[in-house]
Amino acid sequence: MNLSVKIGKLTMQNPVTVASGTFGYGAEYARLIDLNQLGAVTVKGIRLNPVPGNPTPRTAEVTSGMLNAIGLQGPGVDGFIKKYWPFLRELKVPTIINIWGTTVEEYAEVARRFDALGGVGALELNVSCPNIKEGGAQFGTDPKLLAQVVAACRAATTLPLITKMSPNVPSIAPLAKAAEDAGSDALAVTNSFPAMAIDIETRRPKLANLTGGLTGPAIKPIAIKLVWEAAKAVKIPIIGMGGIQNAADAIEFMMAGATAVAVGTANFYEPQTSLFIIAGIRDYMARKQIVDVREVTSSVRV
Amino acid sequence: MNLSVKIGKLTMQNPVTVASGTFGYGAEYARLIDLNQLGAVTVKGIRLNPVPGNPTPRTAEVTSGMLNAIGLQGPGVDGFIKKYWPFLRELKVPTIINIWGTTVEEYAEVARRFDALGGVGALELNVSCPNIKEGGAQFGTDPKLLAQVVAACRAATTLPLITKMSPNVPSIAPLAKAAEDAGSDALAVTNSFPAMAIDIETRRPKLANLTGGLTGPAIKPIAIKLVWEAAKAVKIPIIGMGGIQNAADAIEFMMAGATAVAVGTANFYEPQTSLFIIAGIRDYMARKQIVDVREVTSSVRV
Amino acid sequence: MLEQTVTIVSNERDTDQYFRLVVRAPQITPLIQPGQFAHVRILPLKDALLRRPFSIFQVAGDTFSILYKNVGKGTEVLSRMRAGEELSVIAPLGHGFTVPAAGGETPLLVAGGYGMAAMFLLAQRSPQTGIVFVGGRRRVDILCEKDFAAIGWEVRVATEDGSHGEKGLVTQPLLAELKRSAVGRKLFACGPTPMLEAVGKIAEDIAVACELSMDEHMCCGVGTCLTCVIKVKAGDGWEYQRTCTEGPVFDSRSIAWEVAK
Amino acid sequence: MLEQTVTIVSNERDTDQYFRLVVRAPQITPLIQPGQFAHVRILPLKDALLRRPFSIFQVAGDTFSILYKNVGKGTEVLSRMRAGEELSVIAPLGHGFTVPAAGGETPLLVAGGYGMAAMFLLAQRSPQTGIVFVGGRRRVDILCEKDFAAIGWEVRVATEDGSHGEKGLVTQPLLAELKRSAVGRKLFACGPTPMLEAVGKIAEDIAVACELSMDEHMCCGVGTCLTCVIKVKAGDGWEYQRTCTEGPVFDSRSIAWEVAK
Ligand SMILES: Cc1cc2nc3c(=O)[nH]c(=O)nc-3n(C[C@H](O)[C@H](O)[C@H](O)COP(=O)(O)OP(=O)(O)OC[C@H]3O[C@@H](n4cnc5c(N)ncnc54)[C@H](O)[C@@H]3O)c2cc1C
Ligand SMILES: Cc1cc2nc3c(=O)[nH]c(=O)nc-3n(C[C@H](O)[C@H](O)[C@H](O)COP(=O)(O)OP(=O)(O)OC[C@H]3O[C@@H](n4cnc5c(N)ncnc54)[C@H](O)[C@@H]3O)c2cc1C
Ligand SMILES: Cc1cc2nc3c(=O)[nH]c(=O)nc-3n(C[C@H](O)[C@H](O)[C@H](O)COP(=O)(O)O)c2cc1C
Ligand SMILES: Cc1cc2nc3c(=O)[nH]c(=O)nc-3n(C[C@H](O)[C@H](O)[C@H](O)COP(=O)(O)O)c2cc1C
Ligand code: FES
Ligand code: FES
Repeated sequence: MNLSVKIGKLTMQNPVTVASGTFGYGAEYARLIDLNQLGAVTVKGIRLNPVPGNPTPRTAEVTSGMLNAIGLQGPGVDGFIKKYWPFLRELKVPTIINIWGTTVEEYAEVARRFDALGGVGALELNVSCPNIKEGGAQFGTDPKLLAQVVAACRAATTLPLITKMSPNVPSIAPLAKAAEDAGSDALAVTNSFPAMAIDIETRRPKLANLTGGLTGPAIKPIAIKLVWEAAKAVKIPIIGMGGIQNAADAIEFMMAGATAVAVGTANFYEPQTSLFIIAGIRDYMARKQIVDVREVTSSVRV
Repeated sequence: MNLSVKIGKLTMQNPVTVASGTFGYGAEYARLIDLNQLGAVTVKGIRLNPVPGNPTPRTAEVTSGMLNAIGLQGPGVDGFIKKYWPFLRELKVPTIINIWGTTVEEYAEVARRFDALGGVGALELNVSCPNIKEGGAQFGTDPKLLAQVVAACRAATTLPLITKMSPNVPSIAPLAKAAEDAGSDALAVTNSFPAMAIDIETRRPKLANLTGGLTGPAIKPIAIKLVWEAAKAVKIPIIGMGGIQNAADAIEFMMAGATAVAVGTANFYEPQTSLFIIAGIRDYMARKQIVDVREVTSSVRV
Repeated sequence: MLEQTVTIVSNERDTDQYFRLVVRAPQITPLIQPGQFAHVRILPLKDALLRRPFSIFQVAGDTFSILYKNVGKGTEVLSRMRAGEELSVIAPLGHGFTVPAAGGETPLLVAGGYGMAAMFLLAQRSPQTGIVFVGGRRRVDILCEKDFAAIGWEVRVATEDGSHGEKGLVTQPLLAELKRSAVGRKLFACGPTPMLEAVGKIAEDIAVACELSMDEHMCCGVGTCLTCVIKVKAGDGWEYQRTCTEGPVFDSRSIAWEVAK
Repeated sequence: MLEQTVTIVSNERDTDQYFRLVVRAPQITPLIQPGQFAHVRILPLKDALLRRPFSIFQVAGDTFSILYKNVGKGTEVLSRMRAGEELSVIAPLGHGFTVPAAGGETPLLVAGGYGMAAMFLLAQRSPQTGIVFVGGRRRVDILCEKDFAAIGWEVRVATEDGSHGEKGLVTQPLLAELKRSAVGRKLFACGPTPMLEAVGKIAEDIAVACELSMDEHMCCGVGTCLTCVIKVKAGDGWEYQRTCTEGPVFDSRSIAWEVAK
């Protein structure tokens, strides 16, 4: 039975990774699960310099999901390399580094730094964080800006580039195409949805940032549709995500067009989710007599 | 205690109506609840001629929500007037008629017909149905087209016009503004979200139409954010909807900027939801010593 | 049609994955007609909002029961509920079977799997007894034989694996019986759609009256959402009608099987 | 830190809206340090996904307990769970209190409401007994007096409505005691943030060592999500640190109260 998939030139031993920002820098969950069983570890978004992030409260629970406005708190490239890279470098599975910037140049510079580091599995370009004004969200909704960011990173590195798409567009196809044409090796679909919750007792928004990103099972049907549309628009592989809780969800994303999947919010309430999913995909393949997991991708019958 | 609100020149005895397409033509629920206690009854979308709708399966249950692709099945203007209007006309509460067309002219013609009918409370322009190709969705995402539809209807009727916004845009503000400027008396925010679900056993999409609209509690935080943004962009009142299940949800929408609210998917599983909400709003106002429900609108403290 | 919170009196396994659930609902029971259904909100169900439709199986005093198969999320949770716990029901719903008039046609009932549940009240309220043909994949899918026998009905069984009764589809013994005599007889059927179509075809071929109870996915159950439509002949063509309101029982001749494909 | 499915041994009302829940968790109990917490997934909770953090209250053999207040969705469902039902816990988590060394400082504990829960293990494992100052709004908010008395600790109570002990805030008797003698004493506090700030201020004014257990909303509980951060002094400024990982217990002098506002 083959579970391995390729994202550009990156080989994953199975199609399951974790979603950026929901798995810290890997080490935090190492005491609860065996990271070496994952397809890849994807780390929290990093820009050039350290970022303090937003004031608290930063998350709020909502029906079948959560809102977050962490504000991309992070150690910057140097801090990451010093504090977290020594651990990640030793893993048997590749690390996908999620990067962002406020300008095209910054994206490219961060890409260049990680290219120089050596040993990185792939770079994921977050052009769709809804939680900070300069957080790249505008890059994710305008095909021209998106193409600029991707092209600049493409010029800066030979690492596989994964462009993380914004869900917040009338049609994802032109953006998906723009990323592909500008040299992206894969797409990640999708980021969180701009959302809001208000405490009616205090009349205050539940997040200090006022608004935040909705994630979790609530968004799954919208994310499935976005993956399906993106897959029709491009030839490059897609990493599907948004509310994945179990193997059935992961397989649904793959049928819609994803080559691999990422587990996000579910890590917070069930850190073993990704391992359960890998086991569940095996069971499904055995039951359906599927010998290669790549047959599942885009196998929806329409 | 005042619960009444105004939507243009339409007075509602309380801020709670039902969402188009989730309440049939009123009569169906009359045996389960007293319709005369609602703020208004909003009926399923109607275009000029009868519409057969989509093949089945037309709905599917998803986590904390549902997908639908009914395809705007309806009797057309004449059928509606003949079969359903005699009942609705006798209600003590106003009827809001949800209308659509495939061209600007058709919208205007339908508006003209209902203007001539007499006794209609308001017209809600559905420019955002995701489930049929010509279903007006393109009118809902392009400010210029939206302005044309609204202006044509404005010229065709003196009835209050409510423009029902699409959620599927990077920013709702320019569309809200376009509707206001073209003469809309109010906005309805929001329609369902384009989404998809796949049965992994059969590999078939769960809807015959392949994709459909996601509604129910899952979408509430996104809808709250859209109401909040629309309310900042316009001066006209907003009818908020999307996942409202109880009075707390309704009050949250009002705090975000809604003058009135509509109960949709919840009718299907709990037909009394709207009446419970009216009672719950009263309780909240009593507890918080609020004498006029209009004080709740936009009262979020940011 | 009433919406009520009702208390479970009992909820016990019948055979295999089939369960009988009895609820107390004094205001609802007097209203129930054969072939109608209850729309049930399984309150402890997580994340899943919609009600589930079940045929009303038996009525006894101020209680009614359903006979359900554990097939998914909702019925799984339902099967673990206990006496004393509560459900919300909207019932009775839908347009049921035409109860045969005294001295009128002899009813031949045809059921597959939990389709038997929809037939019992009809048998019980029919002035003349008849035959119930019941089919299923295996022995455990044959329900309620004793219940029908207790009210004096003959039960003829067919199973696909031959583990009980005749081996094959239920339409075989039905066809044999109709070939013997079709006059003065009327068919009533409930079960999987392919079975209903086969029964409808037989009725048409043999020119015998036939009512079918259709099983379509439902959402509201009361006619507002337009989820549950099937294609019904109208004029030269067809129109969508609602299984929950115009149905679940339809005259078999009215169904537009051809365009339904 | 382990993730385990544990069985409820008992779950009983303490006073008013406070409950004591005991679970069997043989692999976890040996690891627990005073001031650590358990991150609990309340499995029957509908629609609400996240775990809830609770201080570990007592450890006895292969069981540990939490003392929780019914304040919302999760704790409401938790309060209706019964012996034999299961929970998922990740525990023990966080950086706890420094247990006083034998012959070292005398611990003065300060608690508000369910803050008492975080203090018991510290008292029990402290080589020397001390005084626990406990405050609350009403008599029912004063928890665990007997538990502390049973291990030889003195308990001083203050309630805002004067229904039990001194009338007023818990900082009053604390301040009085410290004015009597601050030397060789160390403060440990857990409770609402305003109380913690007041205690921290007293510690600074009187120059006595002080550890505070901070209560911030949490999501992952293990350091990955960056939900639970508070502002902690760093160099000339401050940095965010995680209550679930660097905390919940912080040295009071390290907290950047000024910029936290
Ligand atoms: C008029 C009518 C009468 C029925 N009578 C009975 C009966 O007496 N006994 C019995 O066991 N079953 C009966 N059914 C089928 C029963 O409604 C489904 O088995 C049940 O809804 C499955 O729910 P679930 O949550 O376990 O399955 P899931 O597959 O988890 O349900 C997911 C969704 O699909 C819907 N769904 C799934 N299967 C069906 C189905 N066959 N028909 C309609 N909706 C479905 C559910 O309602 C739910 O919305 C009847 C259906 C109809 C329409
Ligand atoms: C380190 C730590 C130790 C704690 N120890 C105890 C204890 O021993 N006993 C006790 O009764 N409570 C304790 N709490 C508070 C407890 O976590 C909350 O009361 C509980 O999460 C409320 O959940 P709910 O679903 O009932 O409330 P809801 O208001 O419905 O919860 C909604 C969301 O807000 C979060 N939340 C609400 N209140 C708090 C709070 N005060 N702190 C953190 N998150 C909150 C919930 O976890 C959930 O995600 C502790 C909190 C922390 C951070
Ligand atoms: C707390 C939190 C932090 C996140 N941080 C990042 C981030 O730094 N970069 C990024 O691209 N996406 C980030 N995301 C988005 C996730 O990677 C993922 O796209 C999203 O959560 C959808 O998946 P899910 O529904 O499974 O959580 C974050 C999500 C959450 C919940
Ligand atoms: C089955 C169904 C049919 C609908 N039909 C219409 C319609 O005809 N016209 C329209 O404007 N909106 C229609 N809607 C959208 C609702 O009016 C409402 O905007 C949406 O359901 C969000 O609210 P909710 O989450 O409370 O359901 C329909 C929704 C559902 C679920
Ligand atoms: S189920 Fe809603 S119309 Fe039949
Ligand atoms: S709760 Fe996630 S980092 Fe502390």
